[in-house]
Amino acid sequence: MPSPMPVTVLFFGSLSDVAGTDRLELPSPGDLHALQSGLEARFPALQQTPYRITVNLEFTHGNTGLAPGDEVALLPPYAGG
Amino acid sequence: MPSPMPVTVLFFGSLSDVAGTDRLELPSPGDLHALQSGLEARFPALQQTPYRITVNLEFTHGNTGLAPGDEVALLPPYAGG
Amino acid sequence: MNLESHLVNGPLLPLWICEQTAAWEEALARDGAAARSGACASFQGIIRADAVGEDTVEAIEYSAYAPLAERLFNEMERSVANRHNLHAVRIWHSVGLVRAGQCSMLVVVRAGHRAEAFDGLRAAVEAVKAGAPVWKRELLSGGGTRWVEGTFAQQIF
Amino acid sequence: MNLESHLVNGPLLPLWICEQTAAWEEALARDGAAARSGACASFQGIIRADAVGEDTVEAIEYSAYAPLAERLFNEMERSVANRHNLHAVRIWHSVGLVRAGQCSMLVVVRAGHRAEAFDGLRAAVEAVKAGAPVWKRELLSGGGTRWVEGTFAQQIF
Repeated sequence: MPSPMPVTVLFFGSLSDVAGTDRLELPSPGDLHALQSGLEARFPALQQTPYRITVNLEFTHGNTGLAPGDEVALLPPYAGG
Repeated sequence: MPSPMPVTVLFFGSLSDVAGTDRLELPSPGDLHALQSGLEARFPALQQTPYRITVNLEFTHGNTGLAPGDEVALLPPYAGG
Repeated sequence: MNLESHLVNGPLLPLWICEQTAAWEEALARDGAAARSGACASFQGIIRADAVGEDTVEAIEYSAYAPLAERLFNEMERSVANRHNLHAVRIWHSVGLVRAGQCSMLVVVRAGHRAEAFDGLRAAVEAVKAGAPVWKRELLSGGGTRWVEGTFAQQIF
Repeated sequence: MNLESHLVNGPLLPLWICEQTAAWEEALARDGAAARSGACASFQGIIRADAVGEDTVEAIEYSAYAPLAERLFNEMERSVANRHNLHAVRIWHSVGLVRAGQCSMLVVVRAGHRAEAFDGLRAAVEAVKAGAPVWKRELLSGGGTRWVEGTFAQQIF
């Protein structure tokens, strides 16, 4: 079995406070739902915050596979302008 | 009897073409209606053009007396901007 | 730089607009309005090279009843500011020759929030269009000229 | 001068706005759009020195998901231009620190007539407010910071 390949996770806005960083490199858990479960176990406050997800700059709805080098971003509600 | 004192008449926009000038000095006919009658006799096309009138920068409605040195302006429909 | 006058000879050129707007904003900053303004909106009216039969519009020659226009522009500014809760509103308009592509009218507003700025900007521009004693004549590519038909709108400011 | 990027480090300063707008308008003039535009409208979002309890807002620190923001700003520009019949629309937004009284957002539109310019300007600003992956944290006079609560609006552009 190949060892899990890393994915990059980006935390924006207040989620960077929740995670204590704006960027993590994690061994890929294979798919997005597994990644989210791992993140929410590690940072429980994530469950209290609504956020959207992009994988490689595309918005995802539901689960999706994660490949080596993928960039996953967690986007809380926008506050531009 | 004192001789009539001059008033200044200003013609704006297309009315300056109607009058052939943008400014006339005329002996005052005493009141505005008399002035208008004189102007419309001299420049018949005035009767085909709607216009507003100011006397000394105040809009007038109906007749008003004219005093020496008054400035009467004939304002066709505005086209600013 | 004359912040008092609303009428400007010739086109409102980009550099002039920048300088004039900056001077106006500096004056506002001195009186404290800047700290409350979250929105600044502006409108420029520009001469279009419209087709007129076989010709195109090359320029517009504006004329105004200057002392009356100055007074009415002041009244419009006060009235629109009050009605739309603006911190400031400023109108400038060209007289004389303005060529196609150049700016002949500038309106700038500042307000606490964007909705007031949008509504106030539109109201100020409509007030100028309807209520400014200004006339214009198109200069056409064929050499002719044409008075632009105007309107007597109800006073809307 | 980078006409490609929508995100700008720090405040959108008056001189930068003038230069950027002029460069943008020159580019439009080269492609002929200028001759058809009769209206140019712009909006600046400015940091208000709002009261927060005993404190006031001294600055806002913006962050963005830059590559996504660039793509979405491009999509907003295309979509608003199509929907509102604009000749051009351009969005700029700050990232990093912007102090009270400074500008953090600029939207400029050009259209044939003023009604299109007003509607398009408002639509573009609302699109940025609702759809730009940008976040902000207030820096308060007492030394604290506070994330500004955002919204997940429906996609409106």
